Amino acid sequence: SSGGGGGGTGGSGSTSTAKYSAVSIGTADDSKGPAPEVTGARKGGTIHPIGPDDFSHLDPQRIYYSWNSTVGNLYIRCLTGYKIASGGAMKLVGDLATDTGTMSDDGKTWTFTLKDGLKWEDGSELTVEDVRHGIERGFASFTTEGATYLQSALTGTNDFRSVYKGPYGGKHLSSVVTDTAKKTITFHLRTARPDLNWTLAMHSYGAVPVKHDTKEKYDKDPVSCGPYRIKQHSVDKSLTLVRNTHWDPATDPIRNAYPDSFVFEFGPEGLQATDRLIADSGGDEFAVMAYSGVPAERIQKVLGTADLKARTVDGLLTGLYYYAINCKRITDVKVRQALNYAWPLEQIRRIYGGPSAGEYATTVLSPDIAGRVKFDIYGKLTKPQGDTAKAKALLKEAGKLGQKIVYTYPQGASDAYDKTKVVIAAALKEAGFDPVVKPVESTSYYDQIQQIDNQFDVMWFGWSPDWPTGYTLLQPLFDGTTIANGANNVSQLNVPWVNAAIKKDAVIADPAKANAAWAALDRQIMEKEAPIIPETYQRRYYLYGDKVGGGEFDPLFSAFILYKLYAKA
Amino acid sequence: MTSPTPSATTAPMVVAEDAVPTAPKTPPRGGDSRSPGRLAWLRFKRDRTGVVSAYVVLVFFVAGVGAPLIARLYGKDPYTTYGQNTAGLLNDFGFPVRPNGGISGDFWFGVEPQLGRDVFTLLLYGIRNSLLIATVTTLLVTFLGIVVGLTAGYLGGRTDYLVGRVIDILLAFPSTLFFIAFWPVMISILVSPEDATPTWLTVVSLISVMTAFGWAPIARLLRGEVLALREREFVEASKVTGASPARIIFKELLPNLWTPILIQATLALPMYVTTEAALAFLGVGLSDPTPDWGVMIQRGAQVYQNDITYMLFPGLTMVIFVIAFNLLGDSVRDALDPKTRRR
Amino acid sequence: MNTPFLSVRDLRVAFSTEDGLVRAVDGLSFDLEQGSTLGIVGESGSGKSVTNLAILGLHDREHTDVDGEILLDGKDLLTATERELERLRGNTMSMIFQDALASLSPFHTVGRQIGETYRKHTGASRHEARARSVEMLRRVGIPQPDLRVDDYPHQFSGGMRQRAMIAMALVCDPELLIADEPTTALDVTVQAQIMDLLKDLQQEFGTAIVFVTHDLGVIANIADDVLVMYGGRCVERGTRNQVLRTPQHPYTWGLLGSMPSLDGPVDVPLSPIPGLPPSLLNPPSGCRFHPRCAFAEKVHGGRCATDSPPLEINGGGRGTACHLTAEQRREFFVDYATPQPN
Amino acid sequence: MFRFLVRRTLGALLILLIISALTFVLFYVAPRDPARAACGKLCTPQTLALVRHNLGISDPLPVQYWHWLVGVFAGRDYTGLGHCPAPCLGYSFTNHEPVLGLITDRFPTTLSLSIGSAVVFVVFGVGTGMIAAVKQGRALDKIASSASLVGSSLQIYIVGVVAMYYLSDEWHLLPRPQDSAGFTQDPGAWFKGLLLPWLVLALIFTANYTRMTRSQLVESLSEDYVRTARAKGLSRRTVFFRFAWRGAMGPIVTILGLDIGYLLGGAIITEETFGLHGIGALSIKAVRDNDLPLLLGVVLTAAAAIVVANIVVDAVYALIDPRIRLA
Amino acid sequence: MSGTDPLLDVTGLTKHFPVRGGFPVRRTVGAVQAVDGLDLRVAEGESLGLVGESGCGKSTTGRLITRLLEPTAGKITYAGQDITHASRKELAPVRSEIQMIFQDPYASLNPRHTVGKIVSGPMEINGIDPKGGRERRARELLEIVGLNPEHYNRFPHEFSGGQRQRIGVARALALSPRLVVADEPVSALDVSIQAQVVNLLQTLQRDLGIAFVFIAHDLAIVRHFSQRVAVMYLGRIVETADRDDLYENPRHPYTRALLSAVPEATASDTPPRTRIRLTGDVPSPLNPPSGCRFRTRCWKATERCAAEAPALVRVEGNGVGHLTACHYPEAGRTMTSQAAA
Ligand SMILES: Nc1ncnc2c1ncn2[C@@H]1O[C@H](COP(=O)(O)OP(=O)(O)OP(=O)(O)O)[C@@H](O)[C@H]1O
Ligand SMILES: Nc1ncnc2c1ncn2[C@@H]1O[C@H](COP(=O)(O)OP(=O)(O)OP(=O)(O)O)[C@@H](O)[C@H]1O
Ligand SMILES: [Mg+2]
Ligand SMILES: [Mg+2]
Repeated sequence: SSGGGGGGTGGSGSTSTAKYSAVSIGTADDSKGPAPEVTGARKGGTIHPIGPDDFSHLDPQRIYYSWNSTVGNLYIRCLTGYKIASGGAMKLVGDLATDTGTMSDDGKTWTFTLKDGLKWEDGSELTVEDVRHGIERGFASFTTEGATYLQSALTGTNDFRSVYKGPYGGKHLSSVVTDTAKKTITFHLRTARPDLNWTLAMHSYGAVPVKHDTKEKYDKDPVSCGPYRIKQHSVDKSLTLVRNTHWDPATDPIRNAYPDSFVFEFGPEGLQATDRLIADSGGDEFAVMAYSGVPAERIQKVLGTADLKARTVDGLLTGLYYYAINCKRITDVKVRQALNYAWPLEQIRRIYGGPSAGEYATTVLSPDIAGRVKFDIYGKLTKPQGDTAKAKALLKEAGKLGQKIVYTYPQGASDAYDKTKVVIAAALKEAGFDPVVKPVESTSYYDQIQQIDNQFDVMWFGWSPDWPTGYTLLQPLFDGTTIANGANNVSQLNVPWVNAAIKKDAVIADPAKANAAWAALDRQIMEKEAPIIPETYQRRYYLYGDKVGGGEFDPLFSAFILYKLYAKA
Repeated sequence: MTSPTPSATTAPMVVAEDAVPTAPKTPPRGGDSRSPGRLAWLRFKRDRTGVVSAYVVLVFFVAGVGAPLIARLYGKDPYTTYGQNTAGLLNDFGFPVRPNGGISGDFWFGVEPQLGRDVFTLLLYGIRNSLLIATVTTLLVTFLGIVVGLTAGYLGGRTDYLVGRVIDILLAFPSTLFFIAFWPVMISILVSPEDATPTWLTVVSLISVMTAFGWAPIARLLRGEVLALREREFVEASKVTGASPARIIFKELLPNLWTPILIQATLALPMYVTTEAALAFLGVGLSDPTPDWGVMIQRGAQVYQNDITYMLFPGLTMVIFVIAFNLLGDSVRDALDPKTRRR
Repeated sequence: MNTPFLSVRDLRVAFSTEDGLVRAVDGLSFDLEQGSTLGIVGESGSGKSVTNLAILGLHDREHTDVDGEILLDGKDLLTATERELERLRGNTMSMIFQDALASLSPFHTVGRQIGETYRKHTGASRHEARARSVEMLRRVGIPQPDLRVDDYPHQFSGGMRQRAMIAMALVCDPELLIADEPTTALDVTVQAQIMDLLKDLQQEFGTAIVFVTHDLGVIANIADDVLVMYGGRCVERGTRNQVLRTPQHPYTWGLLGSMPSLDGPVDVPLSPIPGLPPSLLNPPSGCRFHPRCAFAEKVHGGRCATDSPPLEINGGGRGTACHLTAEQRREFFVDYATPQPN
Repeated sequence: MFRFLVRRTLGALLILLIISALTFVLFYVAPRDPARAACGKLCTPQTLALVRHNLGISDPLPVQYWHWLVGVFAGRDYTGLGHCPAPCLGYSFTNHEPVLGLITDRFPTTLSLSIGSAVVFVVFGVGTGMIAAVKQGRALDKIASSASLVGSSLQIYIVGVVAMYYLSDEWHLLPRPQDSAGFTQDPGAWFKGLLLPWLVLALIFTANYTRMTRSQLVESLSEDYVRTARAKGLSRRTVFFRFAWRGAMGPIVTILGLDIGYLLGGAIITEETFGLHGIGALSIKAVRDNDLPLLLGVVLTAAAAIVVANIVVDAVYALIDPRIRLA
Repeated sequence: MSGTDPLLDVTGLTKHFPVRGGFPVRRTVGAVQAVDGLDLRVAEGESLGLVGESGCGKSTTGRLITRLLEPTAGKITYAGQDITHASRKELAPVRSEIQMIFQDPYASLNPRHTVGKIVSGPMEINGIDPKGGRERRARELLEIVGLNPEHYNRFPHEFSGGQRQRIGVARALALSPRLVVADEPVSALDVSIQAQVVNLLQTLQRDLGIAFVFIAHDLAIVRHFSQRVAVMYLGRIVETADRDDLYENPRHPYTRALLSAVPEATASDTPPRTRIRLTGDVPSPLNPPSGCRFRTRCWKATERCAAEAPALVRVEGNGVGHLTACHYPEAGRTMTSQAAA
């Protein structure tokens, strides 16, 4: 089975580096270790990733955000994982499992078999019990930060903790079955999940040793089954990982492990980290920018200087940045469409740093989603500065000239939004709206916009999918049945045909068919409902030090693929 | 503030007012009477540094007050995103295309990176807003400080004790932290979520919070002065004739406190300008599109590697303003308090 | 007789201020023999302290012009280097200031402040200096000196502070002691104690003392010679008896007349000197006292307003600077000394 | 002295208590929900309630405050995280580290930054102030005075950024700021890492001290007791240092104490500018993360630094000036 | 002064300033006994001199009489009215009648007010509208105290000490007082100026019939100014008598010592006075000696003096109204008569 190829080139095409990853499902052969060598790589040395913030969690079950996953890659292993080829093509392969699993019962039953020779950092064997334990921990009261797809699918309810309270009561989850040989694990789902193999690649479902589980405290000192183990962690300052000698490369199709250690430094904001890497001295030759990329203020300098540019990697962030239109308040589709026409994408992107900052978005599905098809209903590629005339005409047609639009964005998170609001307000005004700009302090931003009775009309938002299929974008964002306080359907689109389509597409067992269905739904939603204004597929540039090799952009977690880096002599 | 701007407490200690200059041995010359204020004015006029600084400061205030007029004559406004609207001003990265930050006959101080507004008018309006905030805060802080300090100092006893403890708490409270933690909250409570936060409200709340923390040092200082002053015999003389406490505080004591008050105010105003800028650095206060001096400087500090011009204008003007105002403050102090005169 | 121990010749001290030149002392001359006391009296601002500071060379050199000669044991202090002066100060000549509290360092113990001078000039050890301090404190009559030596000035009473000042001034057995109003701020009982102390010490060591005051009573008590200053000049000088019993200058008359006394008639008003002390910035022309002098018209030709009267010396250091003739003076003094009902 | 310390300490505790209560109340007035962050992307009301419970913020406000207070004085038990011995400031909402540990972990940087820059600005400030006072009115005085003015009008986030760029990155004159090396571990690296922040921070403070020193000295040089000291025949140098400077010291020490107090509370802007990991950076984090226990911790640290500085200043003042009686 | 009702009658007047301390909670731990059981009477138009060493409580007494301070105990009767604890309101009618002149001519005038404002202020406060307006009256007052009425718009710093003291007098006169408490009105002035001001006050007392409580530490001036004199020592009156009686026949050892310490500007050939040199300092009012407070410095003190505080009574040999608080009064020879002899 193979997933659909990625979409063609989008955006204005002004950047030569535009490249989209292909996503596919690998075979059992693909799932065999060791990982292909990186050319020119050398063993030894230390890499210094620099980032503004410490990882919020190290406990696999508490990891959700990609930031945490970049490091999770080094010590967490799940049943499946992504094997990333040079250039960014991704293949879902078996990581702990021998392959990407066997689906039966129309997606209601999934079975995986463990590889041989899997060990924990203390040398003890990693068994299927440990895999199950990791999954059961997802039900515990303290693992509230992690993903919940599997839990819901296993119990058939979002309130899964009322069904099962985690492994600490001494009971196992009846829907997860392991064999006596401790080699295979079977999931019996209440609802069909044909893409469960993708789901299981999430670090939230990483294995945890039954013997060494320290519950809440596991977050401080997790046990590694990957190539590196955590040696020292000084919260918000540094994190040191060293080789896990019990990791066997032969079991791992995904990871290389060239440096002897990784020493993370936390604190420097993007600008500072950039300046340090530009300076490239005092040990920073071995540094890489972890997660926060080159900010708009330095893009010109970095891209304009040849030897700096040579030390960058870049790629599009997974997912989509967009403006959610509150369909509960803006009920007239024409108004929503007018908003789409009016939105000044070009001005916004210039504030972000111009073409290098990303590509104009026209679809809900981002280019890295399997099966995504590109379209441009509102002419954003031809008129990225906004077609205010067309918008005004539509607005007039709807009889809504002078419509008040309360626009909100998180204040204090980035200066850029403070600036984009200026051009947005100007464009809306020109299109005949009455814009009201209402920034919300960033610490409570999501709280406020995720209230179903909020008072905002247009809300800045971003969504990155948890795995690269249409489901992970369209379902959370547009399934009307999920609308609730705190839910992600910020547009509060609740249209029966969309709800039905999502329900139907979600259980299509054939990946290719499913991908096509999602792509079609994407277009329909944008055309008929216009619940959001897609903004950009953002591009991010990372700098690495002169002595760092193997720099690759992780299409999934949008950062360096740490395990491919190596330190030059 | 934990900001390295000179905080009120680091202000040079003000020497207790010595309103009794050595008596001239000359019998008063006929005709004009020389009030202490007039004498100070005469002394001030002789101080060249002071006069020059006063003019510089005046230029800033005139620029601030006359910003709309100047902008009209100049033909631009600080809100239009010229660079965004007109091709050829900003490059793909959002920086000015022309050298020196895009300085040209059209844009005297260049074009703002990214949004592409006119730096000259932006700076004018920024100065206008910053000075407005700083001036009003200074006035309020001084006023509150006077009322509380004088009352507490004069009444003494329980009132004084209570006020003293409130001051202790305020001074111990990490105000910068308070600002960044609670100021945005305050705004969100005050404004209905459907309306844009009016700029005046931002300004008012900014002023109120700065005032809430700012009055304490002044009140404490004045309280000390009053404690010393109220032992002076002229206060007793006034009491003996039956004067009420209010009269004593405001008619007898207050006129004698103008020197420390003025000195404090001249120290406070540039401090609030820089405090406001420092808060802007931390993301608290005015934000685009409202022009603000501090926000410009903060922005300048980010883009200087590509566009040093954009840092230079707001930065230099602020340095000049702060220096001029400090020099002015020194001269005012010298004029009012000839004992500590710098020769 | 040989040259006097301290000889001040035509001393002029002027301060340049923003308002102009202040001639605080204007041609002052006097001599002082070893072991004797010169009392200087005069109103506030008449230049007494300025004279004293000039002798010790403590004036601010940058803004002060000092002219004339100050010979101490034949050596001119005005031309001496700062080094030489440092060696003399506190050693050969020392000074007691009026405001003892302000003049003693609040940060150091009394004992240390006394001993410091001693160590500086004798090179004594810390220990010796302390012993010397105790001894000095004992000598100036401070009870329990070995305990009080470690006290700070603020722990002393006013009288004790003044004594400590004296102890400090005398610690190196100076030959010249300048006392600038050392008792003015003190109670009469304490004042009496201090003056007795000074007299005793003088007797013991033969110190020459310049004693400044504006209280003629104090002068009568302590001085051998008296110099009356007015507006930066000497208006009259002579022995104590000469000046107090047969004063020659109308200003001295005025001073005497305005002092109430414990005997004498009570139901008559005092006879004050009318008017105000002169401005030194803009001193009156001629005799500086003439605007306040009741006898100025009596002088022929109105010379008082134009000519400055020279200090006529008539033997034995007796001198008066007044245009009145000797007969006039005798006549008017009698008039003056008999108080008239107002 | 003992009595003074005890009394002032009690007073200080009271102030801290009030400040903690105030912070608590203010925090809850805010329409923020610290539980949201720990609730994950797919947050359900049930999970949210669970998180609230886990964080201990489901109780009524006074109860929460009471628990917190008890924790400070008697320690507190946390399910899953175990016992937190007194003085327990609780666990951070975001990373579940004990707040006290986080603060003590950050404190060395802040301490190094404060004390180091204090040394620099005191040496330079007082030095130039002394020169200015001695050379009153002369060229040297004017130069020192105006240089100090320029210094005081600079903003750390400009000077810091520009200095870092030119001095470290472009010209390689000074090492780039970093604080990973503790003084005890590697004094050399510690010194090199903090040199630039010290200098920049000091540049801004120096001015104050120059001006203060100058004016205090000018004043104390005209004191009667200084004249007395000269009348005793002491040399100018002795008079200057032993008497005049002694008299000028008090107010300078006061301001110094308070400045250090403020700096110890976390130099937010400085730490932000140089990317240092002190209390200031921690404060920002606490605010951005809605992390109440941490916020309380840093607020109290800053307040305590100021309050303690006040006490120390008063005590030191009493040592300098024997006229002051402590009570 | 018996027979007529005195204008001011003070009995048992006491002022203790609390001293706070204690640990750990601050409380009152003692008291400065600044004034302790003081009896005074001032008749209409009479001048009472109050002398004593520094810190003996003279100013405190003055402030108590003018009710600037709240008495701890005792009673103050002014013109038959008990004003001991009168509030500001109750005091209002009396206020104008009791005025005060202060010691420091620099500190007692508000440097920021013009002379006119200083002098007319009291009238304004008390709502007094003299004929012709307040300004005219103020100018008149300036003239009375010997100042040029044109100085009305000048500021105090433009005047010399003596002139300032005159302004202070004018202010006190503005309310036409019947009693003026003068707290060392001339001690800060030069001798020549001192005489000017004393003369002025004397004239006023005579011409306007104002009663004075004249506080001074200069015995000679008091003798010159007051009809009656009270000598204070450490918060108590040790002796009070008519002027001549007191100076010629001092009975209390302290009075004697005080008188003998006054330096006199007589030349040396007059016979020296019998000198009594007191040793030591005034004890602290915080912890005054038991019994007779003077006993620690008294050459005649016995155990009785420590045990028993002597009452202020007319001891044997005293004239009418001459009261002495001493167990062992001195024989009635005076030094002045001796000197005159
Ligand atoms: N540094 C100075 N600068 C300018 N004028 C001065 C200075 N020192 C003293 N004077 C003036 O010199 C005159 C004489 O002052 P001096 O101190 O000698 O008076 P004095 O006789 O000691 O008075 P007093 O009795 O008040 O001490 C005064 O008018 C004073 O104002
Ligand atoms: N407000 C006060 N609080 C405490 N003690 C006081 C207060 N006012 C005066 N005293 C004390 O009361 C005593 C008497 O003071 P008072 O001022 O009456 O003395 P005095 O006789 O006027 O002295 P002087 O001649 O120095 O003016 C002194 O020991 C003084 O320290
Ligand atoms: Mg003098
Ligand atoms: Mg008094």
